[in-house]
Amino acid sequence: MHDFLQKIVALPWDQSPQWLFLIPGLLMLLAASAAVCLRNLIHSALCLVLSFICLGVLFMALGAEFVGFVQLLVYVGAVAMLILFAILLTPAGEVAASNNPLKNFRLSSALHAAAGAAITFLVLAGLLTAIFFSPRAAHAVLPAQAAAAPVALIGENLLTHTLLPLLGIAVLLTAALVGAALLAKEDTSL
Amino acid sequence: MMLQILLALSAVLFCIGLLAALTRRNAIMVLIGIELMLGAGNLNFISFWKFSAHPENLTGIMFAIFSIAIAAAEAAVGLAIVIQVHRRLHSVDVNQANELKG
Amino acid sequence: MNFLALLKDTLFQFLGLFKNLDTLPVEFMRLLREFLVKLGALCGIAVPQWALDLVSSLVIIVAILVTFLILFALMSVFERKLLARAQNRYGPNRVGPCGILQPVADGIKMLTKEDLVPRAADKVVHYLAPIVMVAPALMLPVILPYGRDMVAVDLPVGILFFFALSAGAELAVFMAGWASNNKYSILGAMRAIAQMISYELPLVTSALVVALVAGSLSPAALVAAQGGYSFGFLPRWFVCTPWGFAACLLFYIGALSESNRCPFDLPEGESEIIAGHLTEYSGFKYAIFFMAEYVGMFAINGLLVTLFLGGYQAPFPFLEWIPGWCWFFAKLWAVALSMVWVRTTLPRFRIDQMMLFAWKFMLPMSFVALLAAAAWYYAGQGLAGWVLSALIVVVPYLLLGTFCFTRHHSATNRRYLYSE
Amino acid sequence: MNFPGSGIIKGMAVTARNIVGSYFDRAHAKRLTTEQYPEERPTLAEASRSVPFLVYDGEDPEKGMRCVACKICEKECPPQCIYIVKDSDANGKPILRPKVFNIDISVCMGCQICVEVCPFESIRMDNIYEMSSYDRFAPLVLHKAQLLKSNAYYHGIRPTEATATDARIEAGRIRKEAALKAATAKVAATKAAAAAKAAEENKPSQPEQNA
Repeated sequence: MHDFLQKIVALPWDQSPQWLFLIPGLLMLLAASAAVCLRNLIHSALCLVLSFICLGVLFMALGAEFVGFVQLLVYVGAVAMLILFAILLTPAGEVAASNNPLKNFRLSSALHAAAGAAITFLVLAGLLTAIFFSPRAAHAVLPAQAAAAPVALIGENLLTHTLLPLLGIAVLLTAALVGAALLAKEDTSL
Repeated sequence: MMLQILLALSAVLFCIGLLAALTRRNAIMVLIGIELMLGAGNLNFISFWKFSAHPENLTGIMFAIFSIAIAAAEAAVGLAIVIQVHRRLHSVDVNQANELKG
Repeated sequence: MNFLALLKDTLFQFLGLFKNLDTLPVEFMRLLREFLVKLGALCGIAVPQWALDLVSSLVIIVAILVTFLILFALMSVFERKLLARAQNRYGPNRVGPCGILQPVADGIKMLTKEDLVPRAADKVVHYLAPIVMVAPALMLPVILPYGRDMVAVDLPVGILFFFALSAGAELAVFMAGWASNNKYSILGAMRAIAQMISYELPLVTSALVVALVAGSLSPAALVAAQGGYSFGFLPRWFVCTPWGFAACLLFYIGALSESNRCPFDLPEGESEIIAGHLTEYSGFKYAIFFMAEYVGMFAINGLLVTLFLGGYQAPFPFLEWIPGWCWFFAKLWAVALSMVWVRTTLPRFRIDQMMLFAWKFMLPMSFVALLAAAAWYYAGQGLAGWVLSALIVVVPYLLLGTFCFTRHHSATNRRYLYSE
Repeated sequence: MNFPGSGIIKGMAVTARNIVGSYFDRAHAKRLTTEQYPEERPTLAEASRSVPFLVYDGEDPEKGMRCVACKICEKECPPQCIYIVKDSDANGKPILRPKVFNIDISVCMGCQICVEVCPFESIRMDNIYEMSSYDRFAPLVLHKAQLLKSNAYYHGIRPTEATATDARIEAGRIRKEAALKAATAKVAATKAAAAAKAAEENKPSQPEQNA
């Protein structure tokens, strides 16, 4: 008993192994696949949220806490809510159509789906080949000093090196806000 | 090896998004696919930043922040368009929005 | 040295800690770690760092959870008593002395009730919604500094953490409303989300005002920046400056809205939509929603205290002998009870008024507060800064209040988007 | 002072006055109108009513019972919550007294029609209100023994009405006695008249005889 306790205590519990980030990563992939495959739109949006949360956790695990929390704030708090709202405001979409797949079956759409799947498969194969056979990726090592992104440094960067893009983003977001409001207005004469 | 795994994760995520964008007919599902692809891009930015020679430059972080902001704008405008399309065609099927077809 | 001697020794040291109440919790944690190391030595095991961290984290987690659950229980009875008193009633006074044990009775009632799930409900989402609601709410209090060096997790992005997690509440409300498969539920959820998204903007912006002046997103650093006294008597709390006062009020209103409290309780407006997203919940799940709402409210009040009311800082120099954590909780109660006071006074908004207020008053005013804070920062924080920032805040306030919110304006062109 | 938001401050002052006032006001008892029910009983208005009961006169419920089992209330009761069985003596001859008188108060709606139709001022409305029980059926059917309550009790819960009833009964009794007297007198008179007539019938012969 005593020896066993000592052995347990001596294990390197505090040094998390490098593959630990695979847990949120794989969960993210699982949730994303569910989001794509599920028939119920709300379910797939909720799975999308789970996948975004996992992505945020992955960012935090990689040392980018600020980006991780921004990811949670923007995607879970805003984008996912927008999607859920849009699903509720556009009723009887795919859900009704999918009740009877045979009735809605069309050759063109089947070909369409097959072509899409083929393209996706090709892209995936290309990407994975590039990733696993590229010498630079294989030999990438963690830099000596651990990567960290303190908030103060990010703020300073935003207002010095990337000031122009920041202004651009500000204009873009304003334009998007006005545009979205205009588009969604009911009696717009487009 | 860790970088490769991260990149592979992001590649698979990207392809899941691509699959949704290419095969699903519902416009909202297409938007969900695009969001997934943007997320995969962000993951690439962060992992390249993590493994860059000068992480203190924060280039990847900056890119990721901007990309998140753009994704938010894109979602807002995209969903507004979806709602407008639904109002006109009473459907969110992207194949039915073909009024401009000659 | 045997076990009993160690225990006795530690106990005496523990009693000795009561000489300085201010540092008592921090010193207690140190003592606990020392005790564990000595205990390990007694058993012949070298206690590693991670085990100490694990134990102390667990102790802190339990302490925070218990504190907030007690706050929740007390709040539920004090709220009812105050509401009753404002209406010249007694309020709960049956269970225990002066009704103080009412939450126990409520809890027993809630837990023994039947847990109903509608047949047409989406079972999985209906089950998950309370969990999604309560998990972030219980995680929120960890970043608050309760006293000097008493912060569980000193995150450099603490404020961001707080707002990122409160997004979970929106998701949970939506899940609850949609999964119930009930018109009232979905209406309540839609209202709740529209309200939360609208009020999150002024809420975050008014928190940003403080971050702008203090130059940090870490709650502990923000409280530390509010120590001391300007002009010799006025505490350097951010609420005691013109911009801080404006931002504090905005944050307070935003907090009322985020925690779905009157006058922003449209999502659960009993007279209109039964209980909104909670309509189809009963028993334990309802209790969990209720608890999450109250814990979330206390957490956001704690953030308000941290950001504007000087956290654990004493208001006057001659009161500094009172421990910092006492000040924190006193302020927390003051803010929480003031929310009850507001609840007794103000009637519920109509939905168009609520949206109008968010977008046409709160948002511009929070930008004005941001501007005022910048003016204060660059005017050197002296008398010139006071006058300048006060002007920047007061003039737009009067203009907005006079021209934007006349009765005539809010009564025309009313349209109900979701009730047609 | 009128500025944007001043209305909120005024409203807050009102509620604050009430909160503080409910604790420290001199007219404390008058201000908090809640009755602390199990300790403080409400004083019921004289006209308040819940379920019917049966009035008896004097000391003994069985002897003083006013009810004669006429069953009018049973017939008139809209929800039909009254059940009456007539009593009979050893020979099977019915007597004017109920053997069973049940009222199902879970069905009774307190309409007071039974009271209005009762010709004997026997059934009256009670004002009891703690009638809850753990069973829905048996305890909510009141039997004769539970229903019978003294006239003194009736005077206790609604004095005005009871006095009026007593006066009415008394008047009825007096009228009855008078009627009885009159009837007796009438009978006597009729008898006398008949006797006189008979006498007269017997008489004519006599005058004839006399004549």
